[in-house]
Amino acid sequence: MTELLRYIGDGAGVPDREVPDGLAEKDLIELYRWLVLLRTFDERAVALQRQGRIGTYALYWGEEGTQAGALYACEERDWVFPSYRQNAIGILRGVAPSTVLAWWRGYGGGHGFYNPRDHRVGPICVPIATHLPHATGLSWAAKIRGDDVASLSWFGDGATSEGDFHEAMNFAAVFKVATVFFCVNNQWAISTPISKQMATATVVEKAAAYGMNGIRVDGFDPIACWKATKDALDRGRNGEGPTLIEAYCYRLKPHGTADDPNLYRDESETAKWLPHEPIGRTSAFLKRLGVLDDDKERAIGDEAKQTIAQAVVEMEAIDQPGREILFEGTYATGMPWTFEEGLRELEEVDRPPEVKPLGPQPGPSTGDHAEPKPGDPS
Amino acid sequence: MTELLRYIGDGAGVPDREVPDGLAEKDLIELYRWLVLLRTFDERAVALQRQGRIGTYALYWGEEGTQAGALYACEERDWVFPSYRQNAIGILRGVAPSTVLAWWRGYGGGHGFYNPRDHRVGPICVPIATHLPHATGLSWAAKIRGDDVASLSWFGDGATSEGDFHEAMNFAAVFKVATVFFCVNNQWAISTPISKQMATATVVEKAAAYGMNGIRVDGFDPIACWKATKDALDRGRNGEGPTLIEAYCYRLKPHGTADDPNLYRDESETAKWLPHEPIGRTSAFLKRLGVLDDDKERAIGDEAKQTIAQAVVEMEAIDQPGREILFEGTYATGMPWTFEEGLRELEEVDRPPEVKPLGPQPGPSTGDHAEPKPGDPS
Amino acid sequence: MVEALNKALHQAMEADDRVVLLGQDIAQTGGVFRVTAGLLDSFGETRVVDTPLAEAGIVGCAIGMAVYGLLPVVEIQFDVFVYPGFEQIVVHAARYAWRTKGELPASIVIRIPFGGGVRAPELHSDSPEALFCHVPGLRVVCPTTPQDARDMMLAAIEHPDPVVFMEPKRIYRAGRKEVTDDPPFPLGQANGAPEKILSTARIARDGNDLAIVTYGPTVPLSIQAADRLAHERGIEARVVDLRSLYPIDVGAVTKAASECGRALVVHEAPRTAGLGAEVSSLIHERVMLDLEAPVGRVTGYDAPFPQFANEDDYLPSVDRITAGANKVLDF
Amino acid sequence: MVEALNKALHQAMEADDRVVLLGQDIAQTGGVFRVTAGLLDSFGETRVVDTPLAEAGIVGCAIGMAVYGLLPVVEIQFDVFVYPGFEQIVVHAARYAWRTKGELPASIVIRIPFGGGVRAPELHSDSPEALFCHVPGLRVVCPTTPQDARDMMLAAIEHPDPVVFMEPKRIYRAGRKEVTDDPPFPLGQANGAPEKILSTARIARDGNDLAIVTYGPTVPLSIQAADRLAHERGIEARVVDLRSLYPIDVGAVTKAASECGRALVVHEAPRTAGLGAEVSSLIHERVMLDLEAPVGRVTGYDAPFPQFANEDDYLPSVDRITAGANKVLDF
Ligand SMILES: Cc1ncc(C[n+]2csc(CCOP(=O)(O)OP(=O)(O)O)c2C)c(N)n1
Ligand SMILES: Cc1ncc(C[n+]2csc(CCOP(=O)(O)OP(=O)(O)O)c2C)c(N)n1
Ligand SMILES: [Mg+2]
Ligand SMILES: [Mg+2]
Repeated sequence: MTELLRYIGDGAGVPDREVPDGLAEKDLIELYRWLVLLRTFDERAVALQRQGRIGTYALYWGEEGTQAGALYACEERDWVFPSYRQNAIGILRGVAPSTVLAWWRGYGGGHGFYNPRDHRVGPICVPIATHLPHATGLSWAAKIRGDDVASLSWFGDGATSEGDFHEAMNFAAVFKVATVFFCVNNQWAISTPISKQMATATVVEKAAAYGMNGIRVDGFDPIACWKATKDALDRGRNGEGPTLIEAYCYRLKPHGTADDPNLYRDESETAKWLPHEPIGRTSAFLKRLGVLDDDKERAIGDEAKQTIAQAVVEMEAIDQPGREILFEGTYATGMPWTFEEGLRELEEVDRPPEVKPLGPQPGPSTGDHAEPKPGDPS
Repeated sequence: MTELLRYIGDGAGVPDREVPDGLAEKDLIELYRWLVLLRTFDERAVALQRQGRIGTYALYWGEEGTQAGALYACEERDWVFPSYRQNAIGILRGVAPSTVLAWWRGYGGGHGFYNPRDHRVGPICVPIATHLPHATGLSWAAKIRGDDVASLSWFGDGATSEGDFHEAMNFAAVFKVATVFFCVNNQWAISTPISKQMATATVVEKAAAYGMNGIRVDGFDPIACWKATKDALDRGRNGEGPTLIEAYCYRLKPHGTADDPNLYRDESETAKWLPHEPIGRTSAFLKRLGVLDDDKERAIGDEAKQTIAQAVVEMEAIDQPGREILFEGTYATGMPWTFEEGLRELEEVDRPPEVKPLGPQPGPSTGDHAEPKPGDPS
Repeated sequence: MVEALNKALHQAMEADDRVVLLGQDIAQTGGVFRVTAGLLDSFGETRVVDTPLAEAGIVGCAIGMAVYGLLPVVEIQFDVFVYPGFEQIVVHAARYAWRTKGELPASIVIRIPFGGGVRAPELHSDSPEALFCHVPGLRVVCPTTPQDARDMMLAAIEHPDPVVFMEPKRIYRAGRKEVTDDPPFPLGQANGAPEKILSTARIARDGNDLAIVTYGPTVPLSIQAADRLAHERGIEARVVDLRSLYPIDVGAVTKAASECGRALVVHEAPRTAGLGAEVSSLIHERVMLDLEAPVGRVTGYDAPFPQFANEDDYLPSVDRITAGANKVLDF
Repeated sequence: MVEALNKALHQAMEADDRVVLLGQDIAQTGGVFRVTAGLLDSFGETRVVDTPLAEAGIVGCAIGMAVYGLLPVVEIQFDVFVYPGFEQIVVHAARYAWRTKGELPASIVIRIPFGGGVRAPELHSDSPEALFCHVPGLRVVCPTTPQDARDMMLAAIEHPDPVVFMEPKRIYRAGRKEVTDDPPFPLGQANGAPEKILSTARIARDGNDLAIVTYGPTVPLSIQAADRLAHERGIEARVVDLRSLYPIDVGAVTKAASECGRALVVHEAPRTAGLGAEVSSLIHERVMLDLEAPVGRVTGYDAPFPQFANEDDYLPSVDRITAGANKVLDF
């Protein structure tokens, strides 16, 4: 099995490696700030779901390093394409956190969506692996235009099974475009372990099938994620084509707030992976380096809490969009007559109340879907 | 680049290898008979198309070894799934050659279709790579039932780009089923050379991405095709899972009768590959072995001509199917009322004459489609 | 309905060991909606299979299994996720019988939980059934009651045709009525019963003033609207639950429309080229002279299914159905 | 029509260097139908690209290119081969604008040569247009004349919405009429013209006794049937060429139906849940009281497109259209 690229040791037997070139002290702090902001968002979102203030939510607790590390290696002009698992990545690129929360709250239009062009962040992608060809196409377009713009997409171990993964990888390799396929191998696709997903021991060994570079990193190590991405982007910009990065980690939490992992895995196994989670580990690393101390750590934590608390206030201040939102934005040039008729029909009936999130439900369940209670009004 | 498995030398610098175990003299003759029958069918079909007696035809001239060699390695109970390029493979398993000709003649129902179960031969598959999951599923089903039945599918170098290739390969590897992915790498997908199809130098190196065995053979050498397939099937039956075989060759002829390769490739390059074509080479090899002589060769040739000539007579004796053929066979339990209404509507109008094949057309063209002359009635 | 489907799968797998289940997260956990709960324990992991995440692979392998002689039942996790398998369904599942002289149908069942009303994130609430109805060679069915769910699932598995089995997820938990234990026909020796079960409509409410033709999640809503009409204006609406979306039970539909003189079609899917258009055309074509008013349509809009806070704006509601009915009545 | 499409692509690529072409065998050879002939020579291989054999990859990459700001035009080699790309079209191309507050539409054109009548092997003759009409967020158009082909292609490329551009392969070579050189609007500064061009129907033949609503390959056949009706029974049929399949020019359609009092819809695709159902419903809903007879439908059958020796049995012919018209006239 391929070696894992790793920088952060465990402060005991496993030694730290020297911080790679390109990450100055201020970068390390900024990267840490990103990690904390992502973590804070995620924990707050889970709490909001528990309180019935947003709907089913796909948490990423423990995967912050794969997100912040990779993004930090990108230039502002580079595009990134998240899946539902990287739903909050946009907040590191200027998307209002309240917009992401509103998306999970079930709001559309200007409330829950952002303009990808403003942030070079693709929309949150729900259908598995379907955003990979977009990342390929985008960097291909940049190449056609002679622009030094790269792209990156995140996806899971399960996503590698879809045809779209294969086609996007192959196109990227054939047209030698500057795109990074960042696979977050958390070893689970809902209830399906990677051993049932593929017959290979690693994801990274699939790179060779496309004539593509591949590298496997410790997905709980944000520095390793940064370094692998940075090198991949450099190669891409140099005309050496795409790279597949496998960030090997473990899904430390349920698939989503509606999922109960006890149905399908041994959570004592999960507990063994817990010490590897990136925030504590990065904090300890930075403290060993003397870059971070307790005060600074607390300040960063407070700042993040403040930001997300503010976002919750903003999200909750949003009124349910009007009925016209059903039709807005679908077509560029106004509304076809079918929409006008639809609006007219709607005006003839009393408006139903806003659909509120379902909130937590009792009983075992799985996947994206909370089990409504019997007799639930829906 | 991986070595090519090859048995048949060139009678000069490249030595013959010893015939592998499992191929007795009678097998060599039988295999040669198959090659000749396929070749005879193919050449006759091209002639029929030229004469306007069948429609656009996808010839396989030069690829007989990939077909006969692989099929000869299969047991009668094993299933094979052809693409349009292996359209006549069924005739080696008891499908009437006239049925295949009738298919190209545009006949449906019992005229142009066969029952796959009677021959363990899948229907001729037109949409690229879509039959691969069927082969995977079939051998998986056999495994579920505890039956010692394997499967094999043929497809081209271009087909490897489709998502269905990827998904079928992955499922086969994950469920460790006894199926053989037989890729006929003739280096062209219509006008697209393999260099534009993939960034790898070979097809076989894709096997590793699925944790699958792979082997690369000389696709113009039927013995090598046989041996690779035999070994793959043996492994599959032993529970060692699927194999990807790359049969490296060259498309010696146009993509189909409507295609003009001069539009996109240098036919002097093609000429260089011509001496490798399997029939002449196998004949010479068998003669060097003393298994074949001129008389026997002529007898086999005559027999094949006779069989196909008879098939042409049979095909031409088929009357155009009646209008009810539009509806027959679609649903198992009779016809839904929509069909009855359709038939009634048809009975009210004069029946149009049979649609005859288009025949050869002037001017440059490509792919599956003959250019109708301007003003053509259609 | 979930329990009824589960019961049907248990019974079918018990009766015929050629029945196998394939899907994402269906074995170990019993599926996102728990339709396959307990089946792994009863029938083992060779017959109840958690597959890799690839719908074309799932449907394609199921077709290959059917060619070999198994009877695969495939679960698509949510409506929209059927699209990666769309090619396999259209070019193979639908045409295998036809392509083999009718001798080798791709006898698979594709289960698709569909529709909105469950407060799900983007792309978990679509209603793609009309797409399958437009593809020759498929049967498309949709049960509304638990009893129908059980009976139709048994029929779909036993029926040789490929069946797209639309499961209205919004009413998965509704109607906890008991389902009979006895199968609707002797399993394994069906004798035409599945064909009948899969192709007839059901009168879900009787009446002679207005025919409301609908299926799946909008059946209970249409009944409520009918009750309201009865209460508010003494109009008795007959609610026709299509059950079979292809082929449509044209006799039941036109009989209802012509006896009532007025008709309304209701579904959740977008309007244009939806099943409502087909039902409306059939009625007008056949019994226009019996009609006092044009057939009305109450449907989803020709717009993407909204984020869930607004889904009740999008979905046909009792109010909208009643308003649509009143328009037809007051024409 | 092939030359007209080729001319449009030349003009669009000349006018705007963001226009790029992707497809199988379109560059080196100019495409199976030669629609892209000569473009490689004029614009080079970065803008006219032979892609690997993977339709989801092609459509998906085109969407990514559009996100970056290019204007990709994709060729699907034959109708049926669009299905591997169906998921990308439905879940992304159709919803990108909506998902980005209307600010970032996936401005791509997907060219699909479709329909039968060219004596092709299995699965080269389908008519899937109704599937796209049922998917909110797409525009679906189909030209019939060379002039329309040129003008609509220019409009489709310039229009920000994703456009499924159905090309009737049976009449690719028909109608060698000259096409104007001047584009229908100043390229690059369209000012609403593309919207108009892409959403209006065309009266292909005038008349006041019967409205024949159709599009693509059945337009010339409907005109022939109309001529025959005129000759045989003095009936003047108005032939409405829809041009825009979604949204339908409902004004033109209902006007024709109500002025004529009788209407017939004609298309090649299967009947159930086809576009004919939608047109028929629209007419009945809006102008039923003006009708002397129910709207008729002459369509392909709900059966797989046959092997080509029997395709003329399947396809709507002048005879079938005339018979269908006579039924509506004699109702
Ligand atoms: C095409 C498609 N099929 C099924 C699903 C349902 N689904 C949502 S998440 C998921 C598992 C994804 O696993 P993986 O790719 O490993 O990513 P992770 O959730 O672990 O981040 C599935 C099956 C989907 N969203 N899209
Ligand atoms: C899904 C699909 N897309 C496109 C086509 C059109 N087409 C027919 S053959 C062909 C090339 C196939 O090349 P390859 O896989 O190398 O097989 P070969 O023809 O060389 O045997 C193409 C693009 C098709 N049949 N199916
Ligand atoms: Mg995962
Ligand atoms: Mg090839």
